[in-house]
Amino acid sequence: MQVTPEILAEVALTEDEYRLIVERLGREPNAVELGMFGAMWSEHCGYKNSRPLLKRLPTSGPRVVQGPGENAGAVEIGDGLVAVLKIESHNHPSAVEPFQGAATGVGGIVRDIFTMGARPVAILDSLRFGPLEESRNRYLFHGVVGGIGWYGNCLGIPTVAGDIFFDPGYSANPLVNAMCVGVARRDALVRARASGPGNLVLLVGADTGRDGIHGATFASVEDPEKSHRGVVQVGNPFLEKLLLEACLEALESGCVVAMQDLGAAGLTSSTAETAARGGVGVEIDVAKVPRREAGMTPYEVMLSESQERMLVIVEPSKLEVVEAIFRRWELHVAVIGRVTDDGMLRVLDDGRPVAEVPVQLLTEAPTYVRDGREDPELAALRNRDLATLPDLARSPDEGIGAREALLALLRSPNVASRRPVYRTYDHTILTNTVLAPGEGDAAVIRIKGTRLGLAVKTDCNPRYCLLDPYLGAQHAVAEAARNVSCVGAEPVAITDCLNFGNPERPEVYYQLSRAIEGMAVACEALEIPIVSGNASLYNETGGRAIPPTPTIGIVGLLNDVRKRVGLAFAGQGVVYLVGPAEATLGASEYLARFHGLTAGVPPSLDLELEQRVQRAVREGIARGIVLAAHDCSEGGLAVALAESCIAGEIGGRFEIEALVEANGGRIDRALFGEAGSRVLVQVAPESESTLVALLRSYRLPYLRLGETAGDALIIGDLLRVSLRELVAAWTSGLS
Amino acid sequence: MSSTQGWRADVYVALKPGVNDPQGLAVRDGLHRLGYDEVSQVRVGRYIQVWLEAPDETTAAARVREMCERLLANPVIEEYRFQVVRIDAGH
Amino acid sequence: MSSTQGWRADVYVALKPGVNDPQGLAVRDGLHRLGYDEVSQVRVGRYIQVWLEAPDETTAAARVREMCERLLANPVIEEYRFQVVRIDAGH
Amino acid sequence: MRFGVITFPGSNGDHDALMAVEMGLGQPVELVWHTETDLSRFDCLIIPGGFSYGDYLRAGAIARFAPVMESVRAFAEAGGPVLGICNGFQILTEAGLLPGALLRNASLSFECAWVFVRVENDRTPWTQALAPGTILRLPIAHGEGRYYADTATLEQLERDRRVVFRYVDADGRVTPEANPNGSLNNIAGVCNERGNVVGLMPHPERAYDRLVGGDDGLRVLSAVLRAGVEVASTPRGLGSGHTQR
Ligand SMILES: Nc1ncnc2c1ncn2[C@@H]1O[C@H](COP(=O)(O)OP(=O)(O)O)[C@@H](O)[C@H]1O
Ligand SMILES: [Mg+2]
Repeated sequence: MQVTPEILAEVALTEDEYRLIVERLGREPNAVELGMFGAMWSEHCGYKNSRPLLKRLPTSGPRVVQGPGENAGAVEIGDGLVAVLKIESHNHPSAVEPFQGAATGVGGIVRDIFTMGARPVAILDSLRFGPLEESRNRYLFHGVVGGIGWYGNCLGIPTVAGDIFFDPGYSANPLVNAMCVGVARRDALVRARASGPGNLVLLVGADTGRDGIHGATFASVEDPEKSHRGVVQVGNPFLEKLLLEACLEALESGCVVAMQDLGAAGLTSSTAETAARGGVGVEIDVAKVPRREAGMTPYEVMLSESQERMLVIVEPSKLEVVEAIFRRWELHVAVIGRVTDDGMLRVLDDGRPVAEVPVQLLTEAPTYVRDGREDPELAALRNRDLATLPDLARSPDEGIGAREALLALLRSPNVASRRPVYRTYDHTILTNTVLAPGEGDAAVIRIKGTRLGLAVKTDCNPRYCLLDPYLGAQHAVAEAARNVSCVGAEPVAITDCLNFGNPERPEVYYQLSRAIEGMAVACEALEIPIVSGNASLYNETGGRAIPPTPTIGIVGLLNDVRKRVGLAFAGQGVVYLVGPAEATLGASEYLARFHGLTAGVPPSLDLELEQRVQRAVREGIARGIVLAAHDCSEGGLAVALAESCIAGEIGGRFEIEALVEANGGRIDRALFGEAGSRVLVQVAPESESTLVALLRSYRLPYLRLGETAGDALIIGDLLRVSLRELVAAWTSGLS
Repeated sequence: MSSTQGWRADVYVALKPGVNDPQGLAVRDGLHRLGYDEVSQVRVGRYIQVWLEAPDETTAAARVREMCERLLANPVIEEYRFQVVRIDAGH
Repeated sequence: MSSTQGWRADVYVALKPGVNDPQGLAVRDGLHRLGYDEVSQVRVGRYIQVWLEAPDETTAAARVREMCERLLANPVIEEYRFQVVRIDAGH
Repeated sequence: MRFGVITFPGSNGDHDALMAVEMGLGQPVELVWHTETDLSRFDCLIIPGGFSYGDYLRAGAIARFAPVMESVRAFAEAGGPVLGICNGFQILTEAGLLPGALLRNASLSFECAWVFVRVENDRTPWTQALAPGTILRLPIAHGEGRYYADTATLEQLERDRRVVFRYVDADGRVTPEANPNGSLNNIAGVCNERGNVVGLMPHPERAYDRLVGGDDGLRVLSAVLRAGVEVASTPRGLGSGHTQR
């Protein structure tokens, strides 16, 4: 075969990489082998750029049962159970076909969970789009939300939480990150490790078509629309539901040695990875793979990314039992090969060898450590002086006042009610949802038959990350953890999705490496291990990268799920702000909306203080003192107050003069400035002194803001807005 | 506007060949279950009727083609065809 | 079976005229938003292609009619029509 | 009373129904796979929600031909209580065991929310313990729940008082705003002539525990037992099923 630059471009390998393959293989690869290398050595499968950096992440802890390296991570949660979690991106497919791209993203992440032997109990979605004023972005948004809902609803797994952010930086490259959480008995957890030479390799589920060939490669190059030539994948959640039940039943039967879903790079990666983990070889015959279409070549079969397929390894004597289970669920089973002891991935086509490559060579892609350099333009934006901006007017006749500002912020698509999205997601199925979307800072699901509850949420503020990737990533971790703490849960594990531009550019590599460092530092300080994750690089078009987006998916644990609180003010009570008084306009939603600026230094973050704030809030909730808790994020204090009032259908009268003072006399900073480590808590009047004692014992800054009552939100003499107006503004932003 | 006439476009949208069609598979299996073993394949698409005004058939067809490209079909996974028929005023 | 031939039935299923069709309304509004003001009405239905074997056209049509009555359309809300076309072996 | 929960490929509310009966009512219950045909051991049947056969074509269209459905029909004809929930309701209408049809929601999107329904008819086994006018708070979760029947059928249903549940606001008023999917006459559930077969779009089986939103659903499920059942507000223990759900 004459290897031309075009051929290498097709499989996205560099000439150096090609030479390395020839050298290690001791010969030139044939076309099938080259395609397999292309897929396995793509960033998506091979983590060429991210792997060296990812070593920095803290992945261990007393609860960790499975860290990164398997299909999903797992942590112990008591009662002999583990929570299994993983997040994954489907950005490129969703840019091409939003509905199916997002749907198949859900399908893939759910398979990652049940492959581990865990029953999926919750789905989350973290979404990023360009502004909704552009019709293309609206099309993407509606398509993506539709696809997520369709797939998850059909499967019968509740979609309970997520986050959405709109920013011009995502117009050409929307982000669709889907997360799934499952529960398993600790002793029933399975690994995707092939073992036992002679064992059979089964392919179960959908027939194979020409779907998504080069998908892994395609997820690792820019301009998805141009680079994608394969057939767009269409999901079949009905088939996945059967696969889910059948796989769990098969695993439960004890007759399965290993299981691996077919994701990016299809059969190539699933066989290679299972073999590599088990230190064995695998031989398969592509002629035995059931096809949806006639005339497929071995190359196409090996690289197809047809959905809803699963690789299952069984001992020959157990074949019948396992086959019977899958047949009962009306699924096709094909024996396509066997485990070998020679460490080779051997592919036959009706007995004729078409590829033979050492497994290790495929799974150990070369890695790159590059030099990063901050983009001077971004540094300049960060260093911009915001003190010269005009403040809001004290009274409306002198200019824009606080009241208009608040209503406009509530209408902002980044702040407004997410109900138009989550009402299209089934979030009550499985009858575990204790706190539904919109009810708390994190969703809470119970685990039947125990007192346990899991709190789940995704988070990442891309503006913070754009202006300072190191600090922004710390915030992402801190905010995610704060959100689960605000419902009363202890953060116990994180799964992360690194969405960045092209890492070959120093400016992007800088963002990537700084963000990972920031995540690591924050996770260490808050003592939360990262047990799984995913990298999606090359999210850029025409040399313009997306804002760095290290999405954090988090799981928190409630030992007694009855002791959770929501964010809704519960009737009359007293409201405190726990955390720093000082806030900043830097990188804030207010600055973007009112001054059209993404600039300034993001809020500072004291991780040690953050830890104490979260501990105190959790203790207050566990002791039953706290009636409601809500984290202050985009839009600052005033928006957080408004959100808790809206949810509780009660107004309140609050004083913030002390805050104005702490913020250099600026009303905008006091009301809408953003800061880390801040939580609003509401307590009953008779619990006030207990709360204060608790906050003191944690040496925390706090402020008594006022009391809830009536049907209007009143903040000093700065603003007075009826609940009705608050609701009208807040519910109009996304509908 | 100069004198226009009433038209109805019957638009047929189907998945491109090769694209996975779970709906079609399910319907095929459903038909098999009912005993229609002679059925080898089923594909499920959309049938969209559009009533519109246009001065002549050529214009009507050109407009409908545009609507298909922009809204009625998703060119990434679907293909379409249509025919335009003259209708009496007021259909 | 005696010699059979390949047929494809193109089945069109639409909501009965009296049944409210919000999807049609939504598509019409979408077209208006794109500037196609000449569109007065839109209805959205299903287009089902069924490949089958049958000894002759009459049998093929009779079988397809049955499939429509039993499965492909719901007579409470939908009406259907179809045509059967001869196809070369192996389509 | 022994409950049977009919399960098709693609059903996903089967487990919730199982839990509601087991944990909420404390009654014996079994999942019945769609290929079974002997239902003689059951006193009542639930056809749960989900996406049987993916709901491709029309919700419930393919499921109605499953082998078990002949036995369900016989069970219903013998007067046995049958409750079709959500997809189960769709299947029963497709099968002709209940009148009308369920169309795509007027909003064109899936709707998941808690809604109020008013009990209109207490002559069915599933509502006999509930006075007409009783307001229940139940979750809905469906994309195709817009109840439709032609004018003559609708008039007859109303005349024969076969509308069992109607969407209302918190004060029990039938308003357009309270109608989540555009159903004619705000219809949320209907019954057959004899009254023993009831279908509804809301999910009583998801409302058996206050911890997860409410327990009004138990009032429907327990009505079928002659004796009232005490309402559970906390989980009663590990349900069956091979892994935690
Ligand atoms: N894409 C989504 N899918 C499901 N729920 C979502 C999604 N986005 C946001 N939510 C829910 O809406 C509520 C508000 O979310 P968000 O504004 O991100 O909260 P916070 O600012 O406190 O992090 C939460 O309950 C969240 O889980
Ligand atoms: Mg927010």
